[in-house]
Amino acid sequence: MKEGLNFVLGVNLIIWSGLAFYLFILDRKIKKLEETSTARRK
Amino acid sequence: MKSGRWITETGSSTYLSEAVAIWLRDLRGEFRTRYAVNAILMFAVTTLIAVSFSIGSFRIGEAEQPFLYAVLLWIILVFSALSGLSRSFVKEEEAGTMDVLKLSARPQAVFLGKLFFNLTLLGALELIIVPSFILLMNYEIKLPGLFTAMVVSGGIGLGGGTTIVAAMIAQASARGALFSVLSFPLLLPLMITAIKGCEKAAVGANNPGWPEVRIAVAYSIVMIVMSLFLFPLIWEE
Amino acid sequence: MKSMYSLEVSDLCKHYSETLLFKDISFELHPGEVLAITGWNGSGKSTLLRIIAGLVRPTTGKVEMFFKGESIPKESRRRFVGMVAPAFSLYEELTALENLEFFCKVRGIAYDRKSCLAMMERTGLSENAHKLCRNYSSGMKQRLKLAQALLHSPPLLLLDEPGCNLDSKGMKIVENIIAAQRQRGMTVIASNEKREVDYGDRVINLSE
Amino acid sequence: MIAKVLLTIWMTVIIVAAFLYADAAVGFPGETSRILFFHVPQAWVATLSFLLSMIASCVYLARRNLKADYLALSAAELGLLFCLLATASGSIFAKAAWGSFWNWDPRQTSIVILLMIYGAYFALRSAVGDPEKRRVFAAVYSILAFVTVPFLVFVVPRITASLHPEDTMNPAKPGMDPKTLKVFLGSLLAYTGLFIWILRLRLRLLNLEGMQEPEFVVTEKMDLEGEKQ
Repeated sequence: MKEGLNFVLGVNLIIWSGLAFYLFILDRKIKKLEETSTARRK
Repeated sequence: MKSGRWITETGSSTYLSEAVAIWLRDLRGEFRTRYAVNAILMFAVTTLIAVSFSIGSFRIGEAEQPFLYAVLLWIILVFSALSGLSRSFVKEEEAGTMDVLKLSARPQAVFLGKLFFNLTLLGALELIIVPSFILLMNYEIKLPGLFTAMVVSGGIGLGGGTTIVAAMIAQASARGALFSVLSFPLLLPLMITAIKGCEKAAVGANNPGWPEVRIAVAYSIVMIVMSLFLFPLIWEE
Repeated sequence: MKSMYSLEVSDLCKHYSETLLFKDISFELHPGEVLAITGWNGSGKSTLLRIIAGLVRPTTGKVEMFFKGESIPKESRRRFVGMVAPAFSLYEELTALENLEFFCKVRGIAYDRKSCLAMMERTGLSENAHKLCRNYSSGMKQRLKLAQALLHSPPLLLLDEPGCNLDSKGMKIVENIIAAQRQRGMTVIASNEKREVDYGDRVINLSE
Repeated sequence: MIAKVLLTIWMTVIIVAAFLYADAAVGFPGETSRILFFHVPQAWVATLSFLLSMIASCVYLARRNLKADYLALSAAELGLLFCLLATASGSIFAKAAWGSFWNWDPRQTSIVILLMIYGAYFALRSAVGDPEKRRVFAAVYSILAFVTVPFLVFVVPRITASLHPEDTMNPAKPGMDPKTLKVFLGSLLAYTGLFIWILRLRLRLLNLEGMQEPEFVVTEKMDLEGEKQ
């Protein structure tokens, strides 16, 4: 029973790290967009 | 023109009298064009026939009959209402009379007038469909008093919940489908309550204080009061 | 009578998502004055009138009506405004008199047949007061719209292309209405026809 | 920035704890109850975002500032996402615990009705062209829908429960021994943090879109300039 859990845990961790990584990339992309747009606006 | 009668004071007539004027105008217009009545009654009668023909009173056992028939009755009532209740606003928009109405009547009066009109339509729908449903399916009801109260309060809830939605979709595109999609989630609590109430009435379960009817009345009051506050926002640009 | 009513429009601007209709429209109007608004099709003449009537919200700027110096709240402005526009239409399934009766009641004016019939007389519709509007010609419908707009003798009359679909007799009626309104109220006319623009003491061109 | 890193670590801790640290609740076959560490917070976030969307709608109707509408829209979008997640994880749990993906247990009915309300909200938003009207109608609808939620929460469970006599124990709160409670509350916190993180990203995106509109006279009322985040 236990090793079944480890497998599910592993899958969850992979999904979560992928999601977190994606969110960080999004964060940087939006920050860049914000800088270019505020620069253009000045 | 006689001496110019300036309208100086603002509220010279009550909301109710203006609402009644709109209600009577709608009734007169509806009597002549039968625009909404046809839609609702056609839908209701065809579904009723289809249901009674396919299921009939013999196929369902005594035990399930009260509950299942209550569900079928309310499905017919709700979806017939959804097929026609938006007409009064949609027609105003399509005919171009909405702007003139916006310029002459107060939003609350328009809402009340249209609500009364919708309730009249629902009253007619229930007067025709409910008795014929009971006859066609020979639906045995032990507590007719509770049953009527449930049907009436359910009908008022139906009108209360959908009138403001009708006003919104009349000013949007893709009107027909949108009306059911928007109204259905709002009507679900009412529908579930009404089904439960009708089932209890049919079975004759002792049911002190008619809780379902009180829930339906509470629902109607809440929706109508909320709509009175929100209607001016969607009525005026 | 002079300062009984006034209309103040201050730096109005309206845009629809991308297109900018008009900018910085300001004027004042007092009883006895007629203002004409002209401009190419799509320059926002009708929208400007709808904003003044309170049907549409401007992007920026303000429209205010005063009665004896006090500002009239927007919700009750409609009792002081009568409007006629091509996009409007009345209830086809009712007769002319039923329409007027409805608009009297819904505006909270005591409905009396005599004054409605007199209004029909004034707009030359008295002989078919009892016919359904569905059978009216577009000219007759336009005259009924004029009758409806004048029912509550509004201090501010907004006419969007009043003469459309009207024959010469109809135009005569419009002239009388504008002349009568000049005696006791304010008028704003939106049109491209020279004849109607000439009614105005002042002209604002939206597409300068 | 640090907050986001902390949140990532915190969520990882929660995932590990959910499987290794906490033990499965009694009364459920095998380890199936563990999904509740994820299913219930998802449902919680879906309801929370619906409430937030309604409040933002009220603010928009009162002050008509664009920011409030952006918040209402993004909260509704996230609410829909988490509502879908909750429905999925709910039915997986139902399959494992009761053998059928869907049996209209009161919890499932309420989540589905919430899903329908979101669906209707976005159907309305896409059906109205004029931006001003679209925002007002969407706001009005989310308030109207919110008013029916209390009826759902009190009416549906009481009535549907009795409609299904074989309704088993309500799985909302597994046996709350201290260990499970700690992990459960931690997960609730993690999911709320995640919700806020994505919400802020979505808001900044909407602001960027907002700025693309052509230069026209901008009133003080409609302040499109994003104030410093």
